Amino acid sequence: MSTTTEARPGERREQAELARKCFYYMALMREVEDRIERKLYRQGKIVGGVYVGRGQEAISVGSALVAEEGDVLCPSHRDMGAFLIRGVPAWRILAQYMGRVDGLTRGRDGNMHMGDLKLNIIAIISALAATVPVAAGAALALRYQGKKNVALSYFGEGSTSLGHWHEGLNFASVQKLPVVFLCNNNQYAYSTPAEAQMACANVADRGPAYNMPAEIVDGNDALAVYEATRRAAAHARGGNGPYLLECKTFRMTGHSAHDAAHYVPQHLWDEWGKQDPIERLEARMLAEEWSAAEEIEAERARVRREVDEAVERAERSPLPDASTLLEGVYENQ
Amino acid sequence: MSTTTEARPGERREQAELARKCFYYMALMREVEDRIERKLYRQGKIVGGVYVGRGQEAISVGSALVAEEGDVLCPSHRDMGAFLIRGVPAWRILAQYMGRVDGLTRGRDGNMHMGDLKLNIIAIISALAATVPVAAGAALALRYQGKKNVALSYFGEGSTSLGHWHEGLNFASVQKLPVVFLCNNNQYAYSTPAEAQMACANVADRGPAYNMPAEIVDGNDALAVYEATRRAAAHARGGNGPYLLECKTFRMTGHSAHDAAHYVPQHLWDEWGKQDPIERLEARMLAEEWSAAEEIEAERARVRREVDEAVERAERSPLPDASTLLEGVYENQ
Amino acid sequence: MPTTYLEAIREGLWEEMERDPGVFLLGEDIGVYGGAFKVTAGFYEHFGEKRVVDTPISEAAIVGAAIGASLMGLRPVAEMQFADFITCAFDQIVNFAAKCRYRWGAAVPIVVRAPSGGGVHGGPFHSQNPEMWFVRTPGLKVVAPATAYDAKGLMKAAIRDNDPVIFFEHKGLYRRIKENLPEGDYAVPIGKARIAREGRDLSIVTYGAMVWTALEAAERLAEEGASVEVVDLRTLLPLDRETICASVRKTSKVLLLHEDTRTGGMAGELAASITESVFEDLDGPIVRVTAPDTPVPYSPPLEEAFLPNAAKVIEKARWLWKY
Amino acid sequence: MPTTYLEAIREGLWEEMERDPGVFLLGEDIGVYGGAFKVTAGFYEHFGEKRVVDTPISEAAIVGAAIGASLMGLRPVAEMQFADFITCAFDQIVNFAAKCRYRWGAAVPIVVRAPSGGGVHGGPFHSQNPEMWFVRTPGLKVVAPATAYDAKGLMKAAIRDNDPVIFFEHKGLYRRIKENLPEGDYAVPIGKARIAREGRDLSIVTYGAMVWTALEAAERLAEEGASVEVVDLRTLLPLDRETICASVRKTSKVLLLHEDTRTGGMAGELAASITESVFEDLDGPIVRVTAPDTPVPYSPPLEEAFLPNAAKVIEKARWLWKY
Ligand SMILES: Cc1ncc(C[n+]2csc(CCOP(=O)(O)OP(=O)(O)O)c2C)c(N)n1
Ligand SMILES: Cc1ncc(C[n+]2csc(CCOP(=O)(O)OP(=O)(O)O)c2C)c(N)n1
Ligand SMILES: [Mg+2]
Ligand SMILES: [Mg+2]
Repeated sequence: MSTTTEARPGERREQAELARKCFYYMALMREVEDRIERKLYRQGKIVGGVYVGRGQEAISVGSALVAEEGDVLCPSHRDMGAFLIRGVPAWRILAQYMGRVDGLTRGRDGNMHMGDLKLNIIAIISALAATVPVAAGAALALRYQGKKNVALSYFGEGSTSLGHWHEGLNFASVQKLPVVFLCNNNQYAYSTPAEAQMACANVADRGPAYNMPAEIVDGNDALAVYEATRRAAAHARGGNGPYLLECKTFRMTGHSAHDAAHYVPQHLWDEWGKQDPIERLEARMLAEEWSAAEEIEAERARVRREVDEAVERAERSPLPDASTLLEGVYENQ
Repeated sequence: MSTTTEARPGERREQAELARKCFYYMALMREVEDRIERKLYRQGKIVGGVYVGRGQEAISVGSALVAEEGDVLCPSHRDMGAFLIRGVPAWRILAQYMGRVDGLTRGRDGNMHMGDLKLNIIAIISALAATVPVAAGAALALRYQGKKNVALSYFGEGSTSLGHWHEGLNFASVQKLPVVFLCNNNQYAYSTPAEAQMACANVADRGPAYNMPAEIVDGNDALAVYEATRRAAAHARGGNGPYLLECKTFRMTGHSAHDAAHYVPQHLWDEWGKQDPIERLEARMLAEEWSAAEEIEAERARVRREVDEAVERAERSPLPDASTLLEGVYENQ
Repeated sequence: MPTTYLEAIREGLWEEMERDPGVFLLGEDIGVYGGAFKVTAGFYEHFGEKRVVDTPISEAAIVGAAIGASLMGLRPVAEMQFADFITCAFDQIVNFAAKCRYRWGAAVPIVVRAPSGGGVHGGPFHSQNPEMWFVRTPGLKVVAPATAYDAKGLMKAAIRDNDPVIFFEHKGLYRRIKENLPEGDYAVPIGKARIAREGRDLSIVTYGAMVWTALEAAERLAEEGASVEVVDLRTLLPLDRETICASVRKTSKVLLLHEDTRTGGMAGELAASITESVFEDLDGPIVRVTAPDTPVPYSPPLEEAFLPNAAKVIEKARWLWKY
Repeated sequence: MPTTYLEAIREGLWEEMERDPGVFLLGEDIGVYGGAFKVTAGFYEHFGEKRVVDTPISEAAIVGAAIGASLMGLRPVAEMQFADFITCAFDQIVNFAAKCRYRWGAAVPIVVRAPSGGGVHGGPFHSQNPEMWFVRTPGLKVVAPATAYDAKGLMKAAIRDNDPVIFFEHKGLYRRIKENLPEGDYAVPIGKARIAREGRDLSIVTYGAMVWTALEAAERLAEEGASVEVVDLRTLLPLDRETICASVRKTSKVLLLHEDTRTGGMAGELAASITESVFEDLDGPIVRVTAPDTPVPYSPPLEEAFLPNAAKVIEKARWLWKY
């Protein structure tokens, strides 16, 4: 395994490059989700459930930037960053939310329930953690096919209560499969705080149950998530079996767009508000002189423009025709 | 919590008494199961699946002797001792195996798939670990009703792979329920060795995932099982939440009566053959002078006689009448 | 003051909890939050955490724990956040709960609440009507009220019942329908259908939200001169075959309607029951109006095309009436 | 040399594994041990641990992993040790596998093998016929072969199919029936029923082990002068409605037979399909012969009373014939 700490020429440039990428994708994710949650949903242009990753952008962005081409991603409902990085254009995600034909599911499903096998993204189903054993199976296939790839399996801390989660981690560890299990511990599952979800203090405390290396990561630090995912993926890629990363973060919004989250005590909003991953990265970029303030401002403006255009384009996408209702339940139908 | 190590008058007598009880129930269980597996099954008098606890008798016997009257037992398919101790007569167990009306399920189900709510024994279903959350629910009810009782939940190491197991332990630990989780780690699940079942070395390694105290016990030492269960039950009874005991043992027979277990390497039979829990207890009883050799022989003879009579009585129990087929699917039917 | 369907369920739960200290609730986010649909809002404050148990996300443990508690004499009511997630508790329901009594005489008086149904833009995993997984499982009882009156009365009956009951409440009805409920305690017997509208020419047999669709169709068909009877099953298991057959004997024509998908749906069981019992009374084919055999799509035009509605019922009913 | 039903399934698996390196097996005790019923005995030795994966006891992970691997282009065949335990993998099957293609166009070419059926003294949890949980779930295919020929041919078709297939193999047939199979490769198309016996007076529509019961009944009824046609469905979903209706059009009388319990069973869907399509051709009620609505009991006299048999079929068929 190569270590990342040794100094070498170009490292500063690479770091700056990485930070700028993280910043761009986090800003883009935030902007797209803001439009969804605070505009399109309220305008009635999105009629179904809306779950966003506000405050958690560093996790999907920092980790998905590690993924190599053949790696398989199984994002959760708060991991839009993974789609953007993988090359799904923002307008198609917006079309997905609005139930348009250009959404990844052509209107058959909503929000983050989408995938694209050409991009190696597997679509979740609602039932939490159901994708965890599926990710293990994808990893098994990668090994079977002789590929040096890994699967990234994303979920929230609440999802670790489900039987599917346990079976998936157990199966992956017994089979020594190349999976990185990525938990966003945002401390709530809907209204349920983590301490009503599990008796252990950390999701990482569950690693030993599978003899799996487990690590706690600052989930609001994109670069830390990137580094940890790199380590974990290298471990898995090297044939050493799965790895569990717990990214501590906070859900800076309700469970879904209709939830005002009155059950969250004010002090948590205050504390975690100061940990905004985008602002933190911006501060770091300025402090390390990776980017100038104007550059960052320009990037923000670019993101807004991009999303303006994406919304427009998504709105131009038609709703599906009712005549397509019966298509595609089976292969030849 | 009272400690058990301080010497006091009468302790020797109590120990001897306990040892004799353990011996009796283990010998009885062995004898009943021998008849089932090696006689009645081969004679075609038992037509369904036969799973026995040969070599593991110390676990159900040592633990069930701890249970107080209002405690709830959820035995697994190798825990006949628990039934015997709870007061289910051997002949009714034999009748159960033979599908007779005097079996606890009156012929509706076979082998250890039986229960009796008057004795606070909950019947398992086949699906492994399904009883684990049920045991948690029973414990919840005990607390709800203000009782100072505990539930004993039994399972094999293979059953810990199931989602139900995880959900049950998680639920019990979050709710701090009075449950003792009792694992018989007999190193095989059907033909599957423990290392193909889990990546961790011990089931007890899974305790921390639930912030649950977990202990490894010599599962072939009835007195050790007794002591450990006492500690665990006291912990749970005291309102401190659940406790996980892993009893290391070995299944000295096939998975079921039709399985010759060729997959078990000879050295394991040899090594564990020397650890027979009945012989070990006998040796201890002699060494500690808790019983004389003749007393033990007499006890064995008594057990054989009892089981002779039980078999006879069970065989006299009629098969159920076909006209009862439809009864009891619902309350008034 | 008229009571909504949702409020009726609340009242049923509340009154039973007041009546019987052994009744308690468990589920995800049902306590402090009051449940995803706010059915249990205020319960936690009134009854306390002992009787309103917020659980981890563990449908199997929720139902399993309910079973265990019921075996000890309590009366648990378990909430699935959406009926769709009942698949995660499937083994507990169909193998544990359903078979206890037959196997060893143990009563499992649990209620599993399952908010089901489409028309709420929930997509494939928040819109399903999974009643048939349970109707085919002996040992369970399955109810699906259509009215506020029945929702309350069946909730009470379900809680008092000594067998496991799957309680399908239609999300689309929660706030859409209301009616004045009688003062005081009442229960609606499990296993009894109801004639929602009397008629002579044709019977529509249905349940849940589709009862309203049937009534709307019947009203409009009446203008054309057709006298349509609407049978609201209320309970799907055990099935009230007598009421169904009596209606068919009277009208001689029957249309079966459900929101669930077609193949393997409730209409099959109804068609078989009818043809084996009152075949000679039939004056025309048995007609089905159901959702088609697809997952429930999310986008409004697709979902609208997916769901049965009055127009589709009218078209088929008219054809059958004229047959 | 005649091939048993079990051996036919083995051959189907073996030949497909030889043909396509993407086909692999996973399940409990299927490797070294060769499976609870020895269906995969010798596979581990021949194909190695990469292609014969012994798993922990985790039905959900088994099916979930199969889904994941299939999405990556492999062709997994997952074994449930008994069909009864499929309840533990339920969500994976009905929500994940069944809906992928419709939602996002992703093929899930998995086969889930489910040894089902009674008559083997297995009791309530080793004898069930749970096909209807899947027949009611759009997106799945469900097969239930009755003969060794079909067992092999449908296994091949199932593995080659690009949709998820639940493969019910009847435990009672494993070693009970045999026939000479053709040399060389053949597949039996999914979705096509078969006329197991031609007749003019009455159709028995059935599948799985009950095909043999129907044939036995038909044979004996022939002695009384009744010409009974036996339709072996082979595939339950998608259903070959044409073949069924053609048979009913010919005979005008139909008896539906299955080993599964009655309410919500396959006979319902068949009755509805028949009455809506060929009602005018019917010359008598549609009659069902099924197991009663109870769990499968263990004790021989109870299990015998529970299972449909030729005598019960003959009695009902004779009544219908004379109707
Ligand atoms: C099996 C199942 N049960 C319940 C739900 C309803 N539900 C959707 S999201 C959610 C909370 C998830 O919490 P967590 O896993 O921590 O993820 P987060 O939303 O916090 O990112 C719940 C209960 C579901 N989707 N699936
Ligand atoms: C959900 C489920 N899957 C598979 C089986 C089949 N089965 C019965 S016992 C058994 C092995 C159990 O192993 P373990 O839990 O270690 O208990 P042991 O028999 O060793 O005491 C298996 C696989 C089952 N009963 N339930
Ligand atoms: Mg969370
Ligand atoms: Mg074991």
